[in-house]
This record gives sequence, structure tokens and C-alpha cells, in this order.
Amino acid sequence: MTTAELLGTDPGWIIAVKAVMVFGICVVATLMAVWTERRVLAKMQLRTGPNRVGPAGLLQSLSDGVKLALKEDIIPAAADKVVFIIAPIIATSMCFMAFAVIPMTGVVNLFGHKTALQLTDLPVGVLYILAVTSIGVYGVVLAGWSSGSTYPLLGGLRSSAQVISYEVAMGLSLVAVFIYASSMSTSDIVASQHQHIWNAVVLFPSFVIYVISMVGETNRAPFDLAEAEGELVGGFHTEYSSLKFALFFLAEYVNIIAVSALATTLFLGGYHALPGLGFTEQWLGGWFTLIWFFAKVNLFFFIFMWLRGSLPRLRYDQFMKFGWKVLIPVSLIWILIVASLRVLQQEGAPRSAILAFAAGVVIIVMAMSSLVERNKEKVRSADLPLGEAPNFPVPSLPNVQSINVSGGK
Amino acid sequence: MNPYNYLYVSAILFTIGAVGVVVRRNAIVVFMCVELMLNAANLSFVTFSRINGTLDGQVVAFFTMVVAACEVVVGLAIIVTIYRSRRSASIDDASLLKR
Amino acid sequence: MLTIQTPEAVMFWFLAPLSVIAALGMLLVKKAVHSALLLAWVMITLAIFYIAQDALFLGIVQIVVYTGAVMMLFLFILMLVGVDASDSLTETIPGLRPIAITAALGFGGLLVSLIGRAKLGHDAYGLTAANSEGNVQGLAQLLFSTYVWPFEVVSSLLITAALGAMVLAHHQRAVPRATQREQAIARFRGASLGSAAGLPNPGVFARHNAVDVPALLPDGSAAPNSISATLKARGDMLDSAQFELGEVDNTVTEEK
Amino acid sequence: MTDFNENLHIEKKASGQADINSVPFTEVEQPGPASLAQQAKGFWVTFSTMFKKNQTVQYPDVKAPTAPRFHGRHQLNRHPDGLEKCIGCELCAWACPADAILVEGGNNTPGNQMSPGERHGAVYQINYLRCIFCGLCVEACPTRALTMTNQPAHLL
Repeated sequence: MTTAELLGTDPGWIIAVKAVMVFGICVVATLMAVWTERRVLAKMQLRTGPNRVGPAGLLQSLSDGVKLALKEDIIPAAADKVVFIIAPIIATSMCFMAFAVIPMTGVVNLFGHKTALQLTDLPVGVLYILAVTSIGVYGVVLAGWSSGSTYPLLGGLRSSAQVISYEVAMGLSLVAVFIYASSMSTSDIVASQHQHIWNAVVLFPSFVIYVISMVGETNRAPFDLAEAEGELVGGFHTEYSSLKFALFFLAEYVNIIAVSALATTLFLGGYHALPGLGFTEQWLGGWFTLIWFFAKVNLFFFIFMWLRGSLPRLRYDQFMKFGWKVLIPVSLIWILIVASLRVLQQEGAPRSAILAFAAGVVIIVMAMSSLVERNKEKVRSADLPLGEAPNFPVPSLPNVQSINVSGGK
Repeated sequence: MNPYNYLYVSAILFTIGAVGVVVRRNAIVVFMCVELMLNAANLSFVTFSRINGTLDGQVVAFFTMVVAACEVVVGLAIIVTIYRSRRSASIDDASLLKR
Repeated sequence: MLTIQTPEAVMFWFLAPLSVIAALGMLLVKKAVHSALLLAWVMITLAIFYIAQDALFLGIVQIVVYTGAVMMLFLFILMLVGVDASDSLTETIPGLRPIAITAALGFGGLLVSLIGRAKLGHDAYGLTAANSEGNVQGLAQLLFSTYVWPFEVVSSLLITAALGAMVLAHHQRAVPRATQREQAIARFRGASLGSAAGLPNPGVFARHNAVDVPALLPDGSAAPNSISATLKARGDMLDSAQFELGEVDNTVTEEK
Repeated sequence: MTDFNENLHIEKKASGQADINSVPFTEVEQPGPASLAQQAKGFWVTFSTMFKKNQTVQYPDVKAPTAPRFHGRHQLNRHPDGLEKCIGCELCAWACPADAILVEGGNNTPGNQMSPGERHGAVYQINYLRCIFCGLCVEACPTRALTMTNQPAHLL
């Protein structure tokens, strides 16, 4: 029985329970994620991080949330009031919706009913996630526009351009997965990986492109240009305070968890155990798969934190250049290769032909990259035109007749 | 209810879009009204596809979307170009050849 | 034979008026961004209609393409072109509005009455048969067999449009843009060293360090470079004289 | 470039002195983009740091010794015979850049001899919400009445 058929037998109350569970998991995971991020980042910087509220500071984010909720809610006079209020609501509700199609467990027993922890299974589930996240961006863009202030507007503008360009790369990286799984449904993709091998192995370039563009999509460091603190104050949410700001905060973290969950589903075999540990899936009546799922999601979340701890923020033009001139062409070429390989396989071409094709592609790519490298060397070694020597006075030092500023000669 | 109701909605939306093209002065809003008309036409394609029991209507709607995307890309580029030289996005200001 | 379930009818009678009201609002609101939002809402309701009519793929693609990309592009351009330029709703061609509304009423009435009278010759079928292999598979079957030529034509159109947009929006530089390094070298090799150490910050000697208060030069006049050209053009520049302290009051009041 | 820079034109130095124009520029080697291995090394730095010992001192719980010349809480001293050193001169208050000190002098009377000489500090208040611990008051004090201890101010 496929997951879609299994979910089709759910009575209404099970669906309601699962919806509440999805909501609860997202909120609790956000609270935990904020705490984890602060602790892990602190460890990366030889600090301790929050450790005062609750055991090991576990309740820190909860107390932060309560504090935010009790703060004064300010709507700037120049703001467009309706849009200003709607924006955080859009941002938050949409990222919760993305979780509806993510399969979190295999078959489990929920209150005596056999089901899987996935709210619904659409034949176009992954596209649905793309659609929902693209609506979620409206929250950011509208927040920037409606604040009636310069920096938020710049943040919103950056964010819209950023999301449009990185969603293209993201969508293209997913195409290879669709080709391999021959389905766009999340549960089918998980099932196909269970039969063969993780997509992260076969479709490694797609995996890398997805991971990069998911960081760009969620506005996280090193791609956090929409809220670049050094340049744009707070970016799109500069003018927000109190619960509305908390909603943006929540949206950001739920978004991170959602894209991590999608990455898990598409590339790391979803809720299934690591290869060779399949026997654990029967422990706890199938609920053990939830542990596997969250272990993988946390792996991605750790990558988010690791990036934030290691890399400086990109300049905006570098960021755009990277998206349009590197990620998109690379993923286009990769899709071509994957599609050709797939066709060769389905047409029953001999293994040697497939191998020869793959080897040919590898040789072409290497030749191209070495050509590019050689060109780069040429540019780097080209002399800068020597203009006139500088024309600025140097303070005369006591007992020194001439000063050689450049150290040479 | 029968599926023809969708056709009524489609007709009304199309009319509203047409009025918008005529009445509004901001080039971008005019453009959005054109989009509304295309969307309304799409709705009737999808409805007819359902009424006739074939998927051809949906394929046509799909093509409409692609063409609309092309149109938006080029149209917005034109608007930006006009805005660069005129500092205005109003369609009344773009009648330079007339005056 | 097609039978429509009650949930779909409820959904229709709830969403259809909303979408029509939103479309009307699109014409009536002043700000272009509000128009764009209302249009996005209309598009989302249309997507829901598509999904309700067994066009699942098209419904999702409608959201991804229209709401996600096209409307986002509109918003992007609106912000680029001038955010708070609210549209004037005055008529430029006299009598245009009544004529347009009358014509629209006539045209809309004609369309509606035509749809009301039209006869199909057969009952509505519904897509259960066509979607039996799945909506996506059915669409793909058609797209890559019957419609493969239009598909190719449309894709070449897409590429042409992308190129055309690039040509239109591209701004050719006459001279290559100076890199940071070249700018630094030019600063030191130029005729004057006045700017070698960078421009003065707003607020230098000015008793106020907000970005809209220019720095003062040693002679007390405002340094023109210390303030953003945008603020200057907008007229948002403040005179630093108003922040000067008055004469310090040196008179000692006698203690009681 | 712009108007006010034109006024600042600086004359070249006379010959014989150091002339920068005679010095040729040397091209400084620009590091190119880091290789993949170098990037990985950077990631390893942050990762390995996670397993090192924290540098944080859990301050209110664990009190690290302050530096020998730490500017801590102020202290008003007395002479060995028990008389106050402060003479109420208000020099500390005048020296204070943060305007944190309030001093009111009082006259010493035969029945109430607080300090040697004629005057003593009748009121001496330091507002620690304003104090910036710069120590200028200590420098200003003519009698060494005011010094700073090693203890953080808010601990008392």
C-alpha cells in the first residue's frame, strides 16, 4: 500500500490531530532551534551561549518569546497599516503550510489507527512546497514595502530579487530528483530512495545546488542580504516590533526547518534509517523513523549554523553573479546529463555505452574547467597599467633624508 | 451548481480586466489588468477542459501561462526603459511622438 | 456525466464573489502595490478553482508562475520605479470613464447572456477518465505528443523574450566601471589630496551626527560631500546651524 | 573632484626632500580566490573550535580576579588619625566628564572637626548610573581622599 492510499483512509479526526501535531512540532522545533543555534554558534566562538533560563538555558527562547509578546506594538506613522499587519501573517502561515506534505514517519500506529505522519500526499507535493514558499516571500517583500522607510524597502527589494533567482536554481536542482524518482510526490521520492540509494549519492551535484540555494532561499548567512545588519539596520523587519517581529522570527526558523526537511526527503532518504540500520525502523512501532527524520533534519540545521559561523556575508553583486552565472548554468547542464543517462538506461543501452557517455561528460567538464583556469591565470598575471606616481606629501621624519614607501627599488 | 458558473466568473473577470486597461493610467497597473484578462481566459480553458473531458484545455492554459510570462518580462523591461528616460510610469506621458 | 459535490459548490460560492470583489478593487484602489496584492489574491483563488476542477498541476503551477514569479516581478518593478507614486485617478480623456463602464456593462452582459444561452450538445463529462493515469502524466502525454511543436515554439519564445528583456533593460557602459583598487589609486594620484582620507562624515563639527546633517568644514560652512546625494535631492537636508549651542551662560546666580 | 577639495590643493615638496613621485609603485600580490582545500580548512577551524574549552567566565557565579590597575568602586579615605581626607573642594566633581559626582562642602566647627583644616565634604555622592570609571576624579583630588578600589562597582 502506498503512502497516498494509506493517508486516503484517514478519518477526519486523525487529520485534525496530525495538523495540530505538525503545528506543534514546528513551534517546538523553532524554540529548540533558536536555543541550539545560539549554543552551537557560541561554542564555535569559544563562548557558552545562553545558560541562565532553565536547565542549560533551554527555556531561553521561550522567555524571549514571552518578552517579545509583552513588548509595545508599534505601527509607524508612515506605514501602510493593512499591509503592515498582513505581511508577518503571510510569512508565518505559509511556512507552516509547507510542512503539510513532508513525510515524517513511515507507517505508525496513531491512537489505534494505522497511518503515516504526513498531513496529505499530493502527486505534485514538491511543487506545492515551491508554490507555498514563493507566496511566503510576499511576507518579506510586503513588510519591506509597507514600513514606509528606506532600509526595509531595500531589504524587501533585495529579498524579492534573491528569492526569484535562487528559486530558479532550486527548482532546477529538483528536476533531476523528479527524473530519477519519476514522481513529484514526496512520499514516492522517499520510497524510490529506499529501493535504490540515496539521491544525495547519485545526484550529488543536484544535492549541492539544492543545499546552496536553500540557504539563499531562507535569507540565512552568508546569504542574509535581506536583513544585512551592517548595511540595512535590520532589513525588512526594521520597523517591526512585538508579536509581529516574533512572527517573522518564527517564520524564519520554520522556513529553515521546512527546507531542511525537504532536503532530507528529497536527498537523504527521508524518514528511513541509514543503510544497514533498517531494523531500527520497527522499534517503538515505527515511531523510531521520526527520530531518524529529525536526526537528518538536524544535520542540515547544523550546516546552516556552521555556514553562519564560518563565512562572511557576500556582497550583493557577488551573490547574484553566483546564482545566475554559476548555479543555474551548472544545474541546467547537470539536468541534461541526468536526462540523457536516464534515457540511455530506459532504452536498454548496454552498460558500456552508459559508462562511455558518463566518462565523456567528465572529460569535457574537466577540459573546460582547465581552460577556464588557464584564462584566469592569464588575467591575474596581466600587469596593471602603471600610471603616474602618487602625488601626496609624506611627513618628513627627523634625521631621515628620503623615504622609500614601497620598500622596493 | 454546474461547471458553467466558472465560465460566468471568467467572463466577469475578463470584463473587469478590459475596463482596467482602458481606465487606469499607470502602465504597470494596465499591465496587471492584461494579466487579469489572460487569467480569466485560462479559467474558461480549464473549465471547458473539464466539461469536454479532455486535457487539451489545460495544455492550452499552460501555454497561455508561458506566453504571459514572456509578455510580462518584455513588458516590464519596456516600462523600466521608459521610466529611465521619462521618470514616469504613466501611459499618458509616453505619447511623445504625438506632440 | 459530471456531478459537482457540495463542498465544491460551497467553495465556489465563497471564493467567486471574493475574487470578483478583489478584481474590482484592483481598479478602484489608488496605490499600485495594493492593486498588485489584490491581483495576487485573484490568482490564488483561480488556482484553487483549477485544483477544484481536477487540474492539480495547473493550479500549483499557477501559484508558482503567476503568484510566485510574475507578481513578484511586478512588485519588484513597482518598488524600483517608485513606491509611493500613487496613481492619479482623474480622467485625462474626457468622458472616458462613463463610456468604458457602459461598454464594459454591455460587453459583460453580452458574454454572460451568451454563456447562459449556449448549448454544448452534450453533458459535461468531467476529467475522471482523462486523469485516470494522473493529471501530470496525462498532461505530459499530450504535451510531448500532440502539442510537441507548439511546446517547442513556446520555449523558443521564452528564450527570445528573456533575451529581449535583457537587451531592453541592459545599460551599456561606455567605459568599464572602476574597481575599488583603481578608485583607490586614482584618489591618491589625483590633483588634490582633499579626498584621499575619505569624505567627512555627517556630523563632523556639526553638533549633530544624523545622516541628514552635513559636516562642517573648518571655516564653518557645510561640506557638500558629507551628505548623501539622494537626501540632498529630496530636500531632506537639515541646516546644522540649528543645532549650534548658544552663548554659554556664564552668569553665576547667587546661592541662597 | 568636488568643490571643497579644490581649495585644499597641496604643493609638491621642494626637490631634495623625499619625493614620492620618484618612487615606483610595486604591485602587491593579491591573494586569488581560495582553493577548495583552503575553504575546507576554514570550515574545520570553526568545527574544531566547538570542542575547545570555553573562554567565558561565568561572572556573577565565578569571580575572576580583576586586573591590578582595574578601575573599580570609589573609596573615600581617612587620615591615620581617623579624620577625613576630603576637604569638600569639589575638584572631583568638576573633573568628572559624566557629571556623576555631587559634593557639598561643609565648615568644620570645633565640636564637629571632620577633617584637618576648615572644610570637609558634608555630602559626597557618586551616581554609578552615570559614572564611566575614567578615574579623572582620582587624578583631580588634591588630598588623595578619593581613590578607586579593585572591586567592581555593582558588587556592593
